[in-house]
Amino acid sequence: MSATLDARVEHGPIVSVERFGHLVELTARLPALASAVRPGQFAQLRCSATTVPLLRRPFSVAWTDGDLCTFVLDEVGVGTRLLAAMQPDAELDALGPLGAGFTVVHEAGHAVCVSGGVGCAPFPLLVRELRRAGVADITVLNGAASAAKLYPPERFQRGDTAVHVAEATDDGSRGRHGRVTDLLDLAPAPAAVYACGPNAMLASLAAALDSIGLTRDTVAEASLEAPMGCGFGTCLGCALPVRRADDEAAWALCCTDGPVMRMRDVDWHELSLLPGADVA
Amino acid sequence: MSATLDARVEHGPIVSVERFGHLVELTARLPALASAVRPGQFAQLRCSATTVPLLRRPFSVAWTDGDLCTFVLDEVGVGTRLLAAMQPDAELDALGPLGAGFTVVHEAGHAVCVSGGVGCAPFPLLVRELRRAGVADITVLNGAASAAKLYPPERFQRGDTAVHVAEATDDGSRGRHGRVTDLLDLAPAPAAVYACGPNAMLASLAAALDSIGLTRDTVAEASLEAPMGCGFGTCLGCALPVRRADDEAAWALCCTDGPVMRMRDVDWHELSLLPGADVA
Amino acid sequence: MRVDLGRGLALPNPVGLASGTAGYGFELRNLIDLDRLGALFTKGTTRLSRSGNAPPRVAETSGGGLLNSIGLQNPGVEWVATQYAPRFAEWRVPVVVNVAGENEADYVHCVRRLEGVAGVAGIELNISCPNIAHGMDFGRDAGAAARLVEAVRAVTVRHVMVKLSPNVTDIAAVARAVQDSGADSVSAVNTYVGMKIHRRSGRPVLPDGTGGLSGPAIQPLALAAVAAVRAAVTIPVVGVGGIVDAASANDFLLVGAQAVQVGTATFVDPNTALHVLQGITALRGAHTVSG
Amino acid sequence: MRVDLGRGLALPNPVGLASGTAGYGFELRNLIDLDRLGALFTKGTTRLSRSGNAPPRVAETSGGGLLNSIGLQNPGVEWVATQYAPRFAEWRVPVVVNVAGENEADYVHCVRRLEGVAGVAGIELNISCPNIAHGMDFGRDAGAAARLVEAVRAVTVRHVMVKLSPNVTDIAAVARAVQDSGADSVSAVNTYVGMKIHRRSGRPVLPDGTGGLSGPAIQPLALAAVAAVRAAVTIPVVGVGGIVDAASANDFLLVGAQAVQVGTATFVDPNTALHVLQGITALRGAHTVSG
Ligand SMILES: Cc1cc2nc3c(=O)[nH]c(=O)nc-3n(C[C@H](O)[C@H](O)[C@H](O)COP(=O)(O)OP(=O)(O)OC[C@H]3O[C@@H](n4cnc5c(N)ncnc54)[C@H](O)[C@@H]3O)c2cc1C
Ligand SMILES: Cc1cc2nc3c(=O)[nH]c(=O)nc-3n(C[C@H](O)[C@H](O)[C@H](O)COP(=O)(O)OP(=O)(O)OC[C@H]3O[C@@H](n4cnc5c(N)ncnc54)[C@H](O)[C@@H]3O)c2cc1C
Ligand SMILES: Cc1cc2nc3c(=O)[nH]c(=O)nc-3n(C[C@H](O)[C@H](O)[C@H](O)COP(=O)(O)O)c2cc1C
Ligand SMILES: Cc1cc2nc3c(=O)[nH]c(=O)nc-3n(C[C@H](O)[C@H](O)[C@H](O)COP(=O)(O)O)c2cc1C
Ligand code: FES
Ligand code: FES
Repeated sequence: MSATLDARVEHGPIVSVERFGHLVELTARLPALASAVRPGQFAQLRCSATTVPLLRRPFSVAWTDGDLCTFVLDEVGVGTRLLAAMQPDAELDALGPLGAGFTVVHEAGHAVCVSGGVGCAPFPLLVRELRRAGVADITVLNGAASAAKLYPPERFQRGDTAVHVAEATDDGSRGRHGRVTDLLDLAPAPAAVYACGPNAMLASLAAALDSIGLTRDTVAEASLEAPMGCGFGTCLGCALPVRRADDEAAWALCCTDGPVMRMRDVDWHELSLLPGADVA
Repeated sequence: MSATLDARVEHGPIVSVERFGHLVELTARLPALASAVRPGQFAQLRCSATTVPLLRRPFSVAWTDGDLCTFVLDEVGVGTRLLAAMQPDAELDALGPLGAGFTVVHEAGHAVCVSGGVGCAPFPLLVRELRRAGVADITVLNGAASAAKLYPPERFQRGDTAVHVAEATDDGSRGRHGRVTDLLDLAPAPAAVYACGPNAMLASLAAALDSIGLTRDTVAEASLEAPMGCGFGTCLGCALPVRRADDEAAWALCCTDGPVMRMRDVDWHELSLLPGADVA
Repeated sequence: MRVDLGRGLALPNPVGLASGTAGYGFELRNLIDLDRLGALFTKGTTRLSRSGNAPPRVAETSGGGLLNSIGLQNPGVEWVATQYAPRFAEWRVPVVVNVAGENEADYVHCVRRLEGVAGVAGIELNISCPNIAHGMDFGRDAGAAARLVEAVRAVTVRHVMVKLSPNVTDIAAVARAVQDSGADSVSAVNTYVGMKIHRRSGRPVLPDGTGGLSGPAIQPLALAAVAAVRAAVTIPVVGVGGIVDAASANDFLLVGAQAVQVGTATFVDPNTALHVLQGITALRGAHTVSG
Repeated sequence: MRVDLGRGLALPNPVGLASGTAGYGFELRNLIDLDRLGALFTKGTTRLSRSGNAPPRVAETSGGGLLNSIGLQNPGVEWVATQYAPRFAEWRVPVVVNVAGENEADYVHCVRRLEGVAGVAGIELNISCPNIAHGMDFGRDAGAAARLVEAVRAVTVRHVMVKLSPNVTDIAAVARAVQDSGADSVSAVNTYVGMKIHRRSGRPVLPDGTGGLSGPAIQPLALAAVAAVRAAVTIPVVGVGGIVDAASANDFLLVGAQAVQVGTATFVDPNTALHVLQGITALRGAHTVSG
């Protein structure tokens, strides 16, 4: 049984829809969500007023500003396309905040956020909270397939000069030509590593961190994805393979045990054998 | 087997959405439909890009102007609500023209159109074609539940002083207090009677005309409704009860034998026993 | 893309129009280029003409489905043989006549009447109509289905495809039974028994209470049924149920169907089957290149 | 609005939460006022704890459905009896424990273990789970179902509701069989066997190939099944399948169900069952006034 949920269904008007290359930023007035959400938590958004598509879709809360919540979307299927097509004043139906967020380290020297593609989404909020918690220095390693899928550096920094962004693209269209994990050398000896992105990226990051040999107390967390039935722990649909303390294989629920998990708890090998969250 | 279809699927942008009380006028650029449609024919409109609602919905073409087609809608369910919520520039997907239209009498003295509620829809186009065919004088008897559901008289007349409109409402909020059939005395000895509206109204009109004793050559036609699977004669879903020439009971297809039928061919009693086109 | 289903039934490509959703082709020919399709499966045809059920005959369900209760309105096999078949003979698209009945004699009469008639490319034995008395008697009982197929087999040298009902505990058993008694192929599935309530009256919308559910709502069910049938028989399987586009059609080919039929989606867009054909041709091209 | 289903199971109102869509209530209690509902049907509970199937376990289908293959992940009947039931006992909402198994001994063990345990309002016998080995063996065979119910009947004085499988030729026959062997009520339906293909890989999404289809897509099918069951038995019938709002729930009451369960729609909006309750209360009010 997981922590008490303070989630609720909330309806609020969309106030803006912005595009950054292939990514879409949707901002809506959702006061309860805005005041309760912690970095790394997500909301389940309805994409249509009809029963098709049926289920809500999970999205990290990327930013809050007063009563407003911002989401960053990549249009990959029917649900995200419908959301991205919403117009200001249309009503957004959100259920949240849901899930376990990132561990916000306090007063630490250096934190690193590793983002792959739309995995950028939880980081603006996390960066803000890390800085509020007294973290001196933050590096965001931001990778994507191409420049059009790179979230702009200003969205992580928001004018804060203690936040550094390094970029990499698979096709070399912006930043270093290569994988985001190739940028790890730019962030030596972090007090905490936070990651979000495709499973393959997370797995190679986990391997890289293992070879660096982080101490057991270093915070090293990743936000994972699974197809979700409910988002609040009742359907048991979002199982992810983990290793328990006794190294036994087990399932954890992405929606309530996660989406943020300690990287050393995830069974990356098992995960790589699964078809992935994208089940369309 | 019915007449050759010149229908096709056509996509065109919406150019305007206007409201008249409870009724909505949707105008879209559909050149093929605009050039081919005859009064009383309909188009099957898609209401959503997803599979819910699944089927197209049938709507009379109310007006054409160059490349433009206008539809008049009453928001009664999910499909009409989605259509009414469409915005200019959104793409309308229409299949048409479909069905048998009204018989446009030529060079006649006086024609009467009897409209109930959103049954107004086919008449603007019919009135125009009757006038073009040399009909001297046209009376539209327009009835509805209340003023908010009465289509404005100017939309039938379009500035033509030979077109007269008389109104009735069930609640007396505009025009004569009563049924549209109560207005029949305003239109004596017509050369043609055209009707569109709820089944009960059409049945009582048919009874009234019987008692007046129209000759067998007087054109007396009604546009009927049935739930439609396809709209083009293949599903056999839109059966309506008719009497054949030998007075045998039979089914006719609303979409290809109709929607416009000779009033004397319809089996009004059988029709009254059915639950109606609204099967939600 | 040619698909040889055996015993003289070869389709130019794997995409056909499902029985009851394309009539006898005459209306659709005015709307689309029917001759580009793989097959046309006609409306269910019976010994005598039938005027069909009382309306309402169709009702949409909120979950992406269509309920119908047409009741096999059709002009009868004699009319089809004498008036329609000569026209079919002039078309490029193979026309398979869907045959229905209330008892063995009905089916045998129809199949015998169509024997040797030019324009008829094959027979689809509809043992799965939920909308007439005894329409599913054969489709829901493997033994009865087998006896019927045997009787029909005795009067025709043509390709006999048997259209299976999904309203059974074990569709694979029925498929095996009809294969063993001489069916050349099976098509799966016909509609699922469903009901809709008229909310104003509180009574069922359809006059018989229930009707047959089709459309995208049933695609995952039809797919599971076709996979089960595929695993049970060696004869060709034709997949049908809820296809709306190339991807949903290709699903059936991926689970081992040799061909597909597009039904309800034709009502929504008469071009659907042509789009499906184009789409799966492209998909195959892609697979050939990448594989 | 109280509904007495007999043998000690009285629901404060006719709207419950379906098994497997509300867990054991703990998560949902944080989101909604569970105590206003008519009943909570727990996740399928087995003799020993089960860790469930490999992911992916859920997949949406394009026609308004959800496929699941959870595989009865649950902590086992002992845990439920000792850790959960005492908490249920403090709730106002009646908690009916859904019991599943692979053989008669499993079921009998679970039902016996729950006998006399405070907090358990009744038993729902799940003979219709498509996602475990032998999960539907009982639900698809009237004789086997009857023998199981008899065995369970012998070890409990509690209300036994039997959850029927719709994946059968004749659901009415199974309903009659379980009534005759001592079931106090039946719930219908569990999920329909369905499949989804992962379009990138061309293979089924769910690890076992098939899963159970629920959601609005199946509502017309569930409704027809409930109507057929209603006509076949005299014991109370609980309708379940594709309810999304008061109207779709009321359909089941109109065809004769005494109560309903809301399943998949709770995932979409945890308040659905409360909205349904409010809506049917209003509908009943309207009918009382107008009737
Ligand atoms: C905790 C969490 C947070 C997320 N945050 C974001 C975010 O901030 N921005 C963003 O763009 N995306 C995010 N995603 C992924 C996002 O939920 C999917 O892209 C989205 O569900 C796809 O829906 P669709 O209808 O467009 O795609 P389709 O492929 O049509 O969806 C079909 C089904 O697959 C599921 N699905 C598809 N892709 C994913 C995926 N990657 N993860 C989980 N389920 C998936 C859908 O929910 C749906 O049930 C997040 C996922 C999770 C689990
Ligand atoms: C030939 C013809 C011409 C029509 N012209 C117009 C018009 O110009 N303007 C207008 O507002 N309405 C017109 N209608 C009625 C219109 O088609 C229905 O109001 C519309 O289909 C309702 O759809 P819905 O989704 O909003 O309602 P719902 O009640 O949710 O629809 C559920 C189902 O019932 C069917 N249905 C419901 N009401 C009717 C109806 N009255 N007739 C036929 N099927 C129905 C729908 O098509 C759908 O399949 C016409 C109907 C026909 C047959
Ligand atoms: C209106 C309608 C009429 C049908 N008539 C027949 C028929 O006469 N014979 C038959 O075998 N199947 C008939 N069917 C079933 C279809 O051929 C097909 O098996 C079913 O609709 C599932 O496919 P779909 O979901 O693509 O429509 C009919 C279906 C519909 C919707
Ligand atoms: C994720 C999920 C898990 C389920 N688990 C069970 C279960 O453990 N026991 C059971 O009897 N039914 C189970 N069901 C079936 C539901 O109780 C219900 O019968 C079915 O989903 C149809 O209702 P719906 O369409 O409202 O969801 C489950 C359904 C879903 C979607
Ligand atoms: S999504 Fe339902 S339990 Fe996680
Ligand atoms: S609506 Fe299909 S035949 Fe008329």
